[in-house]
Amino acid sequence: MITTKVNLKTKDLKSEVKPIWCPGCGDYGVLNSVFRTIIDLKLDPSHVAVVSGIGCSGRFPAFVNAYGFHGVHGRALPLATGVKLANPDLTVFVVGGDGDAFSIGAGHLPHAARRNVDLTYVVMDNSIYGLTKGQPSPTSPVDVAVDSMQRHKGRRKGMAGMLRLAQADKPVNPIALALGYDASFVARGFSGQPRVLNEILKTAVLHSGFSFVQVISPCTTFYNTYDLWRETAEPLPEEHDASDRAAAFQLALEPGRRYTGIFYRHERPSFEDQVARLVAEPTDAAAPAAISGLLEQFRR
Amino acid sequence: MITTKVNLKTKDLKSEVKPIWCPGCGDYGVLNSVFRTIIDLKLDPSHVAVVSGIGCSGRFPAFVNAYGFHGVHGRALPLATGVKLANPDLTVFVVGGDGDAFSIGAGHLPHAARRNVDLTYVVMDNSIYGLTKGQPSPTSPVDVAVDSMQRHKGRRKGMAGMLRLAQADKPVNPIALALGYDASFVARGFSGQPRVLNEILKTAVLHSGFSFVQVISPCTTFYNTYDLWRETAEPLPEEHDASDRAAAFQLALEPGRRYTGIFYRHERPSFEDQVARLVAEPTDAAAPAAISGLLEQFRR
Amino acid sequence: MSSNHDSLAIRMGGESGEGIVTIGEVFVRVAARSGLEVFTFRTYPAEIMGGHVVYQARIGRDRVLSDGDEIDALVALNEEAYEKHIGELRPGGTLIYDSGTVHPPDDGHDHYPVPVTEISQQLDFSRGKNLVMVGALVGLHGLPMERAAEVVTSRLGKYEALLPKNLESLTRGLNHVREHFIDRLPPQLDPPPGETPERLIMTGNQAAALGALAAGCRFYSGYPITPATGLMEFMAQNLPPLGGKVVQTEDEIAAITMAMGASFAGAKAMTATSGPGFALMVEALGHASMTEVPLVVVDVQRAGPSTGMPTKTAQADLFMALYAGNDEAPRLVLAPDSVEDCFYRMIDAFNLAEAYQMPVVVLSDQAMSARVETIPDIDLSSIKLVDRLKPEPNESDNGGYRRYELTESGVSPMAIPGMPGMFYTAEGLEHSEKGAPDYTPEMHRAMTEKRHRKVDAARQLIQRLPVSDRWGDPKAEIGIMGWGSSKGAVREAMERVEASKIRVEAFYTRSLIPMPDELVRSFLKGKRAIIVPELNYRGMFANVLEHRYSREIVHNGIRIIHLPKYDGLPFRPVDICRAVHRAAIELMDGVFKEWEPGC
Amino acid sequence: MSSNHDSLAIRMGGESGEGIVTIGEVFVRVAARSGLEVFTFRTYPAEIMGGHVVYQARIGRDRVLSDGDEIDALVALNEEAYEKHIGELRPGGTLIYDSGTVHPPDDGHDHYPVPVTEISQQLDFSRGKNLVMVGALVGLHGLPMERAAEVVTSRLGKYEALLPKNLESLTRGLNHVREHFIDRLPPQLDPPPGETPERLIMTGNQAAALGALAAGCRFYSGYPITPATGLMEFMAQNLPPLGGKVVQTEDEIAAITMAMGASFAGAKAMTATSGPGFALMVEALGHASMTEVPLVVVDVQRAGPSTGMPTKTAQADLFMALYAGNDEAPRLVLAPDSVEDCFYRMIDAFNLAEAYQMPVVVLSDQAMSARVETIPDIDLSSIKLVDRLKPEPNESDNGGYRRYELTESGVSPMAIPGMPGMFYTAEGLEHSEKGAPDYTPEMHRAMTEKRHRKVDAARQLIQRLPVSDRWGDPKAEIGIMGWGSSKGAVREAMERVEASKIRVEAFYTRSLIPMPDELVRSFLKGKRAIIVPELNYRGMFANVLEHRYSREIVHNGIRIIHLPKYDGLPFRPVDICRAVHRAAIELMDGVFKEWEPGC
Ligand SMILES: Cc1ncc(C[n+]2csc(CCOP(=O)(O)OP(=O)(O)O)c2C)c(N)n1
Ligand SMILES: Cc1ncc(C[n+]2csc(CCOP(=O)(O)OP(=O)(O)O)c2C)c(N)n1
Ligand code: SF4
Ligand code: SF4
Ligand SMILES: [Mg+2]
Ligand SMILES: [Mg+2]
Repeated sequence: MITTKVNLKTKDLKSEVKPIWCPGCGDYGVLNSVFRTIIDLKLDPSHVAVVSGIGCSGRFPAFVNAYGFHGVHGRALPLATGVKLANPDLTVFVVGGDGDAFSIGAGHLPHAARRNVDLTYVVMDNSIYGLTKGQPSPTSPVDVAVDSMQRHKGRRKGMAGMLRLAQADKPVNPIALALGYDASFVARGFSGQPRVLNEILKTAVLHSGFSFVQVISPCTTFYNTYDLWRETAEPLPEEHDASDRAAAFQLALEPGRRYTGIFYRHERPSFEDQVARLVAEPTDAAAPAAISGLLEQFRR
Repeated sequence: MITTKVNLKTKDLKSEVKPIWCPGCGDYGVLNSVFRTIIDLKLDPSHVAVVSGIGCSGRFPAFVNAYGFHGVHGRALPLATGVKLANPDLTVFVVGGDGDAFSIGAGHLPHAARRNVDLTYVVMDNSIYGLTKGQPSPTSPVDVAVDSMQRHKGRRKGMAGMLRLAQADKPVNPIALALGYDASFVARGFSGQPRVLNEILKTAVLHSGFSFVQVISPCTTFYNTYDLWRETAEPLPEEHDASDRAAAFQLALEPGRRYTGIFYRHERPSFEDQVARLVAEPTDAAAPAAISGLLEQFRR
Repeated sequence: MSSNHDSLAIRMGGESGEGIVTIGEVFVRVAARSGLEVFTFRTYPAEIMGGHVVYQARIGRDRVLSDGDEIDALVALNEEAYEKHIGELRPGGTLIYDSGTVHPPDDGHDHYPVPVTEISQQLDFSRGKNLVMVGALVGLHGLPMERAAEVVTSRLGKYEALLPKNLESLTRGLNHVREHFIDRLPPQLDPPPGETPERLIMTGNQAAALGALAAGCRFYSGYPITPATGLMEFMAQNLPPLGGKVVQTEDEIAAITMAMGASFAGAKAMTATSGPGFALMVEALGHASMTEVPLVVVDVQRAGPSTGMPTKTAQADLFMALYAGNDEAPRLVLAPDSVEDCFYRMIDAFNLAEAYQMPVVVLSDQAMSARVETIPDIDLSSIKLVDRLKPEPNESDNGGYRRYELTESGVSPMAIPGMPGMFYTAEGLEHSEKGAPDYTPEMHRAMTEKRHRKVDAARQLIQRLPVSDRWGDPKAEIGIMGWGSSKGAVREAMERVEASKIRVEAFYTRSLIPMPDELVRSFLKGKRAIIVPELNYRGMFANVLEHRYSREIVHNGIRIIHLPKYDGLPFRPVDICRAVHRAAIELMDGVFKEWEPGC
Repeated sequence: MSSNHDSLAIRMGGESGEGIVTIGEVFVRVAARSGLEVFTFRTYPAEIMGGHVVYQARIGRDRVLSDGDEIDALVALNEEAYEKHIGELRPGGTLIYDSGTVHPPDDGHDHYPVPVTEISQQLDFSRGKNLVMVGALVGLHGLPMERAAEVVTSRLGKYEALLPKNLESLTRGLNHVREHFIDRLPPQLDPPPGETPERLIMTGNQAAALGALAAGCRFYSGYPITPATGLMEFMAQNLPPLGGKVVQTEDEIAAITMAMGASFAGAKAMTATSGPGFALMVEALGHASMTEVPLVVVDVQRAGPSTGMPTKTAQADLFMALYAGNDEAPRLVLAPDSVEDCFYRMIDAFNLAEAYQMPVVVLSDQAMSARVETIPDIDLSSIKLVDRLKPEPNESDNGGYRRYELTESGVSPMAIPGMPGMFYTAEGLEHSEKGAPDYTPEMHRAMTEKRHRKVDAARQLIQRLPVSDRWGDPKAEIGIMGWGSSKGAVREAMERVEASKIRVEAFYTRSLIPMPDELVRSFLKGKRAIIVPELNYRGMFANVLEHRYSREIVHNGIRIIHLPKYDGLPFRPVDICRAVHRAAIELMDGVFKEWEPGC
């Protein structure tokens, strides 16, 4: 983690590109929290990389004055793993939506988690596909059709059919999932509670290893759950021991409870460190001596 | 589930194609258990479909006298979902390796589980890539290099490098994973214990919904764990309540314990049933009346 | 007066997507119901909500085939719309605007201020603004009020309580223009005399989805992606009531493989996507080809590469559709060339998939998928459906069934799970006739030829289907060849070019694999230059022609003139006209002059 | 005596993969160490372990370029091997067999029974059977015992306790043949006189991996797949000690995207796969093209389609490499044509990727990747490496940096994360020079042209690199054109054809995008027929030629003769000879006779 002595302000971190998000979108809150995290931890923006997939949330990197990689849909995690491994000095944020993370990208999450790459993965979960205009996502509750019919503005006939069909799919539980994967840091925040979210993100960045942070980031246009979360979100019970994975799992399953906070954390060596142990000091590009040594093995 | 009155014998179920597996491979045991399951449940082979991905284990369908679909690597679950939805009368087995299931196919498992399609998914887990000759898989323990160096015969230099690197990856825990996904039936068997395995498979087929069965099926050529499992496998504690997901999770995490049996089961409506609720009776192919009704909506 | 009395292009622009789109959608339906033909175009804002939007409606007495070249009327709902588009309004064109928000200078156009904001304030119903403008448009273009009221009632009728206010807004807009501009109405388009022909009004995605339903599709799996999402949403709404199943999958790989599973189990199945999703399907497409599973895959092309410009159009997935796959995985490729054609090509696609037991790719595009067109009525009774060849059930012949039997046509009977005694495994490894893995050189040769033989069989068939169109002057030395949705602009350009005495003939194919070779060869006879308009950079179809017909082309000294366009927008007739004129000048030693608008 | 005194093809066949392969691997190394050149071929059994295996070694005094046409010697370890292969042994060829297990009839061949089983029983060391046979082969071919002992010691030395027994087995095999057959040894290949030139002996996968290392590759991510796995395993073994990183990813999509991330962060990065994996990479490949990230992707082609025949060879991913992708995503495509060439093309690939900031696909194939060849020594000091263009660090110029600056060559300076003040986002949406999303028609046009301009720049460069080979009679009217690993068979065929007085010239390109156009055009001059040998059905490279050089081809009446082969096996020289003779007969009105073996 490379830090700076400069006192950064939010305006230093805002890029020229104006967010395309709808007014009130939860993603603004997440963007601000990431700014706050960089400022508070005094991260040097030249050593920050923000990697994303596709979605409203995936547009994120362009809005930050740092290095960014806007990946294709669902591939943010392997992309970011490559970035981090090739340049371990960078602090790498991975950001994206619930569709990006749990649907098309679902095959990468268990592997980033088990490898324990030192990434901070911020899943901006709005329980809907925002960018493609309102289809159900893997975290859409089964009553999403009813719910979002009542709430969202952009109602379209076809989508109603989509949403109705979604009733056949039980939603995934991102926290339970991440615990199943043995992610070494598992937390939930809510973009409507910036203070809590800032704390979580800071801890996540400082955690050496893979941090999974589900951030409830409501979609004001297609599925506005601000009120629901404002009314029902509650901190994890104080007595919860965040090193107890099974207890965390139990809390994740508790019906009707909407906890925020750190469910689980457990330090173990990061992938980069493990790989570094297995790898020699980098040699310069040509490394003729080493290569010619290798060639010797093939001499007839 | 369509059954037959005929008393089937194993030889009726064996196809003309001779298994290409190595002598002693665990997959033979799994094949026999599937034969046993079909016989015991009196399934009509004409209404059985066996769907697989790629791997030694993926060769399975060709060995069974039933309908089969040998899919590409990692896609057995969506392939099988299509089969089952289009023809709910079929009993569908999905078979494949740990690489197929947890590596390249890892993105499909959470969705088959949450949809609760009525499939019996038999993951033949040998903690190694058999068909490609011995690379580590997502379930390879971190000491796979040491282990398999001592045990397996086909040692090759390059692979040693592969296996050494695998030490940076913590293995996935398939049972914990499946519980995280809320699969409605989660069990573990061992191909070296046919009696237990038969029981599990029968229960799995009878379970209406998605059944996830991890079967330890050792690779005698590249990573022989027969002795390990023979010596240490133990039944789940009798007092375990299989309807308690959190308790099941706890058991899955218990260090050093190798339980077999049914960790979790919980009946909820299957995907087909849910979809059927949302769908009308099938109309015949042309359905001109219905279509012309639709066209009316577009008349100017 | 318009330079073209038979059609009018009306562009509406303003902030806030929904408003403009509502005005446009209601207005074109009123026009259609009044007996006119319509053809629309719209843009999408960079922002998810809000942002500047254009809805363009071209309306005409006869079938409208393209967006046209310039706009006859501009409807500006805010200053930005005026600024952005006034430059494209034809000289002396019609400017209609909300006089409460737009204050245009005297710019030489015919001005029609409408106090939209004021009227809606008077009604204390700001949501009715859009309808005030619709009323004004209806009045200015002389369309019947009753038709407008019908459309508003049927489209907005579900908000019953608001209906009176909505209708009142409409009427007030209409009355305003009747009162103020009755003596100087803009160019009018009287519906053609006689009985109004039956027309349907729909988008390309809707037409394709309806075609799939009519073709007997009973399984749809897909993953949302612009601009193919509309197709999935239509299926989600309309397939289940027909007893079919729709699944929104976790990704495109699951979408295509799930459809393959369903097809294997006996259902006519499809998926639809756009370029990035299609790219993910390449492996499975080869698997469908190898296992000989009937399958329809629609690719609604968008401008790329990579994520590119999801809301812009292109015809640049052609190579991917034709060639993508490891090793050689035969497939058929169709390309509808209009909204109407989307319906019929989907019927062909399912029929071909069933007949030849292989994947059929249908190439649509963003512009065609999203635009609204009036199309002739569809006669469902004329549609013939094909089902896959199945083996004779023969329970006693256990083990004798050969799924991949080497037949003359390459097509072998396909058993459906549930049939007694016809066990086989659909095999992605190279296999014997029975489907058992077999890597012998002889078997790989035989099966490779079998798979390709099916394309040859389809090639025979395709010559007899309406998979190509040839029109214009058969004696022409200048030809135009193309595929897909650029056809409308070419048709329109041809009419104009013919009027200017240049002889030209056109050939469009709707089948890209197989190509209707005989018809192409006969078209090439006597041509000296062929213009190939394509929405891509390198001229993919031109490449196909140059390779496939190189002998005819070079022997006869035919010049292939690439007309590439790669800006995300469809062709305009003027682009084609220009190219024809340039070709004519070169061929005829300057007899013809450089093309000028109006010709 | 052999019909060809300069080389011998020895085929070994038997049950149990490992045994045969050990015999072959040890024997070819002994031959190489003795100053001979080697070129191998092997098959893979259907079973995972056990099953029939062939290891074929062609050894020669000069460089061996192909597997040859027929076999000079058969080594049969069991009856099956005798039955399977005796038909391919040339008349009067050498038959060597384990007299304990094989009992051949009198078949007209020269028989060399070796009591392998018996000897190993005498030594009470059944694991030494293979070495008994190696000893016999060494003795029969007059190779020096010391070389054999060296090879055995270095390869099996790690089982130290067993070494004496291994060496004893070797000696006993050798002694047996010396005692029994000294007066009737089979054809001998004396190493060429003079100093033995330096040679390396390795497979195509090893050569490619070594090339990558020498090119500065410091990141490898991949997913196992036959026949590319060897490349990954080599990297896993050898890249970490150089300070590079290797990740076995969860799938091929992760493999390519992880390599892209590493490249973005500054490392020279690659992945390798085979057809099915490459198919999965298509979307990401377009993303690399769009974001302009340097990247090397090796596709070791195998026979397909779909899962196909993983252990068989083909050259049928060409179209996928050239064209796959949604919309137009420029990439470069190279194809090494020998094991040696695998090394040098990887250097080019990394250099081109860095120079033009785009993906470079390298097409190898199963046969080349797995075979062992002796290759000339590599002079590392002659290798020049290229690094990507980077911007001048300019901290104060915050916000001024334009990652996608529109330059003349299309190449723009690429900042590496960590550089102060050069923030940018690598953007998969269409973008402005600064990388901000931008969908305007002007920008899409400009960026499309920029991306393609880099290929044009590479085209200029490529004419000056050794990316093509032209040899034979420049006055010939018959040409052979091709790419990839078929070159060796063509070289060998050319020598024979020239001996039969038919004039022929050949052109092989190692760069498929861009094509070395000037060189091709100059080659085409004066040709009347061009034979295009390809391991695919439809003639993909022939298609490329026909499209790209249609004018030259048709104007000059050049016949393009597809020579397709699609049986999973590499070309033999005889296949090429036959095609040349057929062409010669047709061109020369029957002056030449149909080709017969021996010509
Ligand atoms: C391969 C591919 N498939 C589909 C899409 C279309 N697509 C873009 S974003 C998106 C999902 C967006 O949902 P989510 O990830 O939850 O992000 P949000 O917009 O809600 O922030 C989809 C399906 C795509 N761009 N690429
Ligand atoms: C797309 C693709 N990538 C890679 C491969 C190569 N491959 C075949 S099987 C396999 C893994 C086998 O391991 P597992 O799934 O555990 O099955 P097992 O052989 O151990 O039964 C791989 C990587 C392939 N066939 N297709
Ligand atoms: S659509 Fe929803 S998620 Fe997307 S920007 Fe708007 S509010 Fe945010
Ligand atoms: S390699 Fe292993 S998994 Fe494969 S068949 Fe042999 S023993 Fe079984
Ligand atoms: Mg979302
Ligand atoms: Mg395995």
